[in-house]
Amino acid sequence: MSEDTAATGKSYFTPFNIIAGLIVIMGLVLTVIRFTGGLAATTNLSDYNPWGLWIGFDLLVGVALASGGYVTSAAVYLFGMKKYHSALRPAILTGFLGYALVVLALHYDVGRPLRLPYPFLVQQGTTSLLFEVGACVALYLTVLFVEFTPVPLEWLGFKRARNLVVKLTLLLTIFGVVLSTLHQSSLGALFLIAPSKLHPLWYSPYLPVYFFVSSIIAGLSMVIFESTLSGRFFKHKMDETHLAEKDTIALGFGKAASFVLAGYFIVKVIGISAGNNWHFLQTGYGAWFLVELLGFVALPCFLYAVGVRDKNVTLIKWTAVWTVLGVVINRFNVSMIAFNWHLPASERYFPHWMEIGISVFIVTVGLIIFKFIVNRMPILYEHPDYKSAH
Amino acid sequence: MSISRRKFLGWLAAAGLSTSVTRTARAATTQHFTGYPDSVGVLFDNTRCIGCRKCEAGCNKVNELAAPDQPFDDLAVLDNQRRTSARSYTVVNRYDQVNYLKGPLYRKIQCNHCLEPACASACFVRAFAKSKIGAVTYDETVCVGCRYCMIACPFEIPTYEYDNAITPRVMKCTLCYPRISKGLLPGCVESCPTEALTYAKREDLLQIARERIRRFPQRYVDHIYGEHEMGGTSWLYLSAVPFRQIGMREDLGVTPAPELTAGALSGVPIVVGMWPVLLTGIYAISKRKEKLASEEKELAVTTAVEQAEAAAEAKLAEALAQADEEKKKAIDIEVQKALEEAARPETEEAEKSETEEDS
Amino acid sequence: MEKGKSGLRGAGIFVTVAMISILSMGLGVRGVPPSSDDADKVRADMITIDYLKTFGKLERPAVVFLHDKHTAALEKQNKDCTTCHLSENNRLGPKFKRLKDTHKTEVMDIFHTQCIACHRETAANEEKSGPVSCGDCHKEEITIRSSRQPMGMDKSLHYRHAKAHDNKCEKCHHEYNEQTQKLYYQQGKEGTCRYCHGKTTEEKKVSMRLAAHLSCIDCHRKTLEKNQSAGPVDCSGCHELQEQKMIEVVQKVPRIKRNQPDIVFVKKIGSVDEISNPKTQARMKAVPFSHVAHEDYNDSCRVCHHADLNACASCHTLTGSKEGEQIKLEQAMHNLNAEQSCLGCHQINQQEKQCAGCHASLEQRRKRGEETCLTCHMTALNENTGNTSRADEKALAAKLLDSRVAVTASYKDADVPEKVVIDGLMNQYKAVDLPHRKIVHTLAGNIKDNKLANYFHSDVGTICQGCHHNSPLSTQPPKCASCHGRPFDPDQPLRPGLMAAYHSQCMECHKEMGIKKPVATDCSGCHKEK
Amino acid sequence: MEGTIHTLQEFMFHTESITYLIIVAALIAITGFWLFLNGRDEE
Repeated sequence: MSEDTAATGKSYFTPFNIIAGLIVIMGLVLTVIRFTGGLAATTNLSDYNPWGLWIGFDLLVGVALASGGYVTSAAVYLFGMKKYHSALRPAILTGFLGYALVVLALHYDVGRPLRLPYPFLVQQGTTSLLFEVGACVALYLTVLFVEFTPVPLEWLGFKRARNLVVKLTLLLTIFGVVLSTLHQSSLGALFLIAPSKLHPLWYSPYLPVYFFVSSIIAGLSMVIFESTLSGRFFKHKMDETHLAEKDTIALGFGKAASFVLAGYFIVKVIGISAGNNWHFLQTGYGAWFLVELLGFVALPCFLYAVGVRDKNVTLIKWTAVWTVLGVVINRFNVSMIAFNWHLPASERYFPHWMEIGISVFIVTVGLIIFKFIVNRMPILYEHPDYKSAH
Repeated sequence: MSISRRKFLGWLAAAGLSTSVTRTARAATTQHFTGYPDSVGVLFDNTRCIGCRKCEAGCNKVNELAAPDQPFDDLAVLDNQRRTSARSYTVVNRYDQVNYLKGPLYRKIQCNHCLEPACASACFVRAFAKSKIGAVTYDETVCVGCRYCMIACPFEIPTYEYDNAITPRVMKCTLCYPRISKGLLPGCVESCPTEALTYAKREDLLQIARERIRRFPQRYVDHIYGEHEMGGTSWLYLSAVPFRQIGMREDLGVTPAPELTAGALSGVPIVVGMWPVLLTGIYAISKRKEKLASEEKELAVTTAVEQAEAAAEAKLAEALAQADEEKKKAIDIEVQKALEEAARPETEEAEKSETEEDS
Repeated sequence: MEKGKSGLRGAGIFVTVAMISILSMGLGVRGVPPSSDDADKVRADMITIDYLKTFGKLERPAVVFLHDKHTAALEKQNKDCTTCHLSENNRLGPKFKRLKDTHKTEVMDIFHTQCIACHRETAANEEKSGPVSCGDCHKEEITIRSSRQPMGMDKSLHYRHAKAHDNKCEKCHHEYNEQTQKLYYQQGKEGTCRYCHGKTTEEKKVSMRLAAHLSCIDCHRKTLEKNQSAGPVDCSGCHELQEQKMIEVVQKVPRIKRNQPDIVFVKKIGSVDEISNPKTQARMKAVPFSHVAHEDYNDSCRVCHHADLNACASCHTLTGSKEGEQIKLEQAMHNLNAEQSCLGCHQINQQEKQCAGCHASLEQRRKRGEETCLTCHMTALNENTGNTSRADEKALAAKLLDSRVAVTASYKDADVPEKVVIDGLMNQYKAVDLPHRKIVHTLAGNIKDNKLANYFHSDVGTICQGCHHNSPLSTQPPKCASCHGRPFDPDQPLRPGLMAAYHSQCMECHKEMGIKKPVATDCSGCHKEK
Repeated sequence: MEGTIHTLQEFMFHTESITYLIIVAALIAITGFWLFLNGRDEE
């Protein structure tokens, strides 16, 4: 704890702080409006479009992008890829924050947030995939929290507690992967019940598989993306191992992402043929589908490969960004763009600016907390007292 | 057909699991459900509907819903297509261009009360339930407001009180569950002047519908909407024109909603069962790899050390051997010397003694 | 690093390829928007050019061709049909720039080269022209719908043609001689073209469609060339509903002479002793039939004579025959689903406004074994007259038809309540005064000139059955409430409740008879507010 | 007919509920079993 706040110290009026501050203020105002005026006051949701940005972005995208946690911990602890160890803590931290924020966002979207525990405490709708998602998210959030606790414990210097938790690592990791597999896929499975509303090109019995696989892709890419950012903004926080491993991580994860993308591409194509939806490719939706498939799956797959072959870390980093964007687009397609495609334009959904505002607000809160923690706790460096504790 | 049911076991009744599971499962393998026997329904016959909106009024009254913007006798409302809303469980739409010879046709929209409700399948607090009498009921005391039911419903029926900030509810036709369980008619049926709505047991309704088609083949299209759609609905429809022309989807298929998610759900236990095994396996393998690696290392080290020692000893031994070799030489020389020393005085003595004798 | 460059180049290529494919798809989506003027139009002159089907599966979507647009365009350049149609023994062939479909590529080239050439040429002369690129003719989705109406020769049209050709039947009517393989004319064997010319062209026998277009248009064209007035030569002239209505109709058309009877018995054809032979004779009483009257009711012989102009019984014998496709005389006369049969046609007549009010809500079925049969089946031929000569028979038939009362009988006004008060179930409205007698008079009045109706409503009280159904004829029919009570009685699932019975009876009838007022939804139109 | 299942929805609710119970039990059990399995590895 000797080294700290060197960066954040001094003036608190860094551009980041100012902008963040403004957004937070806006967010608080919108929050008030939401919980006094109801959904109607803040959203464009309608009886035709019960789910909007807060599900499409905050839930679907949020969960997908937070999958770095389980991907990395699986890689390091289960597949024994120790060399990626330095990616672990940031990944888990973002994962934890991600899920926490998802839950926060749900409080905005759901009609009666105080009843969120009802599915577990009052009545269990076990035939609902949403029940399964809820259960897994709740459990996984706890798992992530526990996985994360060593960090603050080290920070606060509670040796014994910290070591106890570390003992649980393997168990937690396996639980983490199981739970993630379940709810990542189930988020896709949510839409299985609406074949008459989701465009055939996106609807497929394989939806769960697609969501799961793409979550791995998102996880890998996010880790690369994060390490880039941290490398940019928190260099001073990183110890030499972290600095050293930065590029190894990019290369390794890039390679993995590339290959998973390849697999993803294949199953997507199989999906088309399984539903015999080729003819839809000629329509406007088909074109958009191809943009997603070729532009955001095949292309990054190839670019990653090139980047890895040429040890071109910059290319990999940019591809990571592109891939993450692709996953976002995919989630938007399933939940909003290709959903209710049969409705006339007048009935279609476009988010209200306040919805966007809330989403931005929540992301910002995430960033702030991330910054706070990284600046204080041993995320990007190993705590001197626990050198090579893994 | 139907199968013996065990009440849902409490969280602690794990003991009883095995038996009940096996039973249900065996029965389930050849499973086909036909819904509650003697459940009621309503048959809508659009050759009889005159578009008077009396059903809307009746519904609004018995369900004590908010008053509409235009009064119910204002038929100008029919000029635009409407859907159910939080303030109206049912609406009637007019379709002009469908059979220009006989004038416009009308269609009543409300919850179809599926035999296998998608909303019930989707709800994660079981707020929706298919009641024995046929109505799909909604329990607002548990509803969290996730609106997944609205996503799931293929007929786009459930609506939400978006403008209610504190206690919003999902709003949808209840088939007047409280009334019909008292033996009364649903509000809309009761107020229909022409019996365009027929209330009876679903089985009977199917018979009635078939008979109407048989008697007046040229009046109806030969299809009873709701007999099979989405696994069958408690509301049934007869029409003079193909149903798509009166805005009803004919592409919904006959698969009951729960079946759509059954596959995904059945994946869950498999993942939970197999993943730990798989993952631990992988873990074990990678661990073992490490172990082997480290062992090899150790071995290498020890052997190296031994060799070094051996070499050292050999050298030492050699050195020693050489050493006492030289010692021996040195001793011999000394001995020689000593011997020679000893020999010389004797002769001198002898010489001396000789000389002493002569004198 | 050399490798790196190559890799990046590869990526670049990949991107471009991907994007191009996407764009091309995007284009494929929108295609080229159809030129505004014929987008989503309905046209009678729509021809689908898919001749290549004869050579196997089409490689591209068939081309939609608007014939009148082209003739119009050609006229502007004062060109005529011969620009596109070659003539064969001084008659224009139906095909474009050729006489027969010889070979796939050949036909294809004819279309491609000729069409495009002309389009180019026209465009060159600064005139509005057709497409020259594949996708603009071979379109996936077709924005034009065909409004083509079938065309036929009715009495009036036939009369006008006969007059124009001063009754030279041979101008159109012909037979085919197998030996000489030539067309020739034979008096007294004229029939509708369709008797020989079917849906599709068989060898030595062109399809009706082709025959009509070859002969009619050719004749019209030549007549026009002589600056005489003639029928249409363009598609819409014959096949557009609006233009069909503009065709002049001669009201009083003299009978077409084709040695048909005036009044006869519908019965088995055969030698006299055949008829009197108990084995082969008709058991059912014979039906006198006024051929001359029915000629009046219908506007072409084809309405009944679907295969030839001989007597029905010559093919549809009592026990069925091969040439009658085993359809027995009984079926031929009574089949409700065949519009050529007596009952079939009569039932179609029940859809007339003045009949439909009652008949629309009556289940349509034959009331077998009822005295209604005897309305037509009037006499047993050979029981009174052993075996009579044809002449006597005809006389008898005529006599019987005269004897038949053709007037709708209803009770005398005294027995018909002037008004009926419906006060069965009142809650929000007052009782309804039903103008009962007025209704009866209207119903009866509507059909008083309808001979068919009059024959079948001649029993007193039959007409009342429209409303007072399911009970014997009587001046004191049971009250509605004696059958109709509370709705949805599980024991009578098909019987409406009282309110619905009232409403549907009034409303359905008004709807069918096209009575605009009161509107069904206007409650106070019948019910006084309380 | 009390005590019989008439709809697929009901049937699935019944089975799924039990399944979830089993899952929870299983997760705990398998962990324990893993420990048991490796209990003797130390010596």
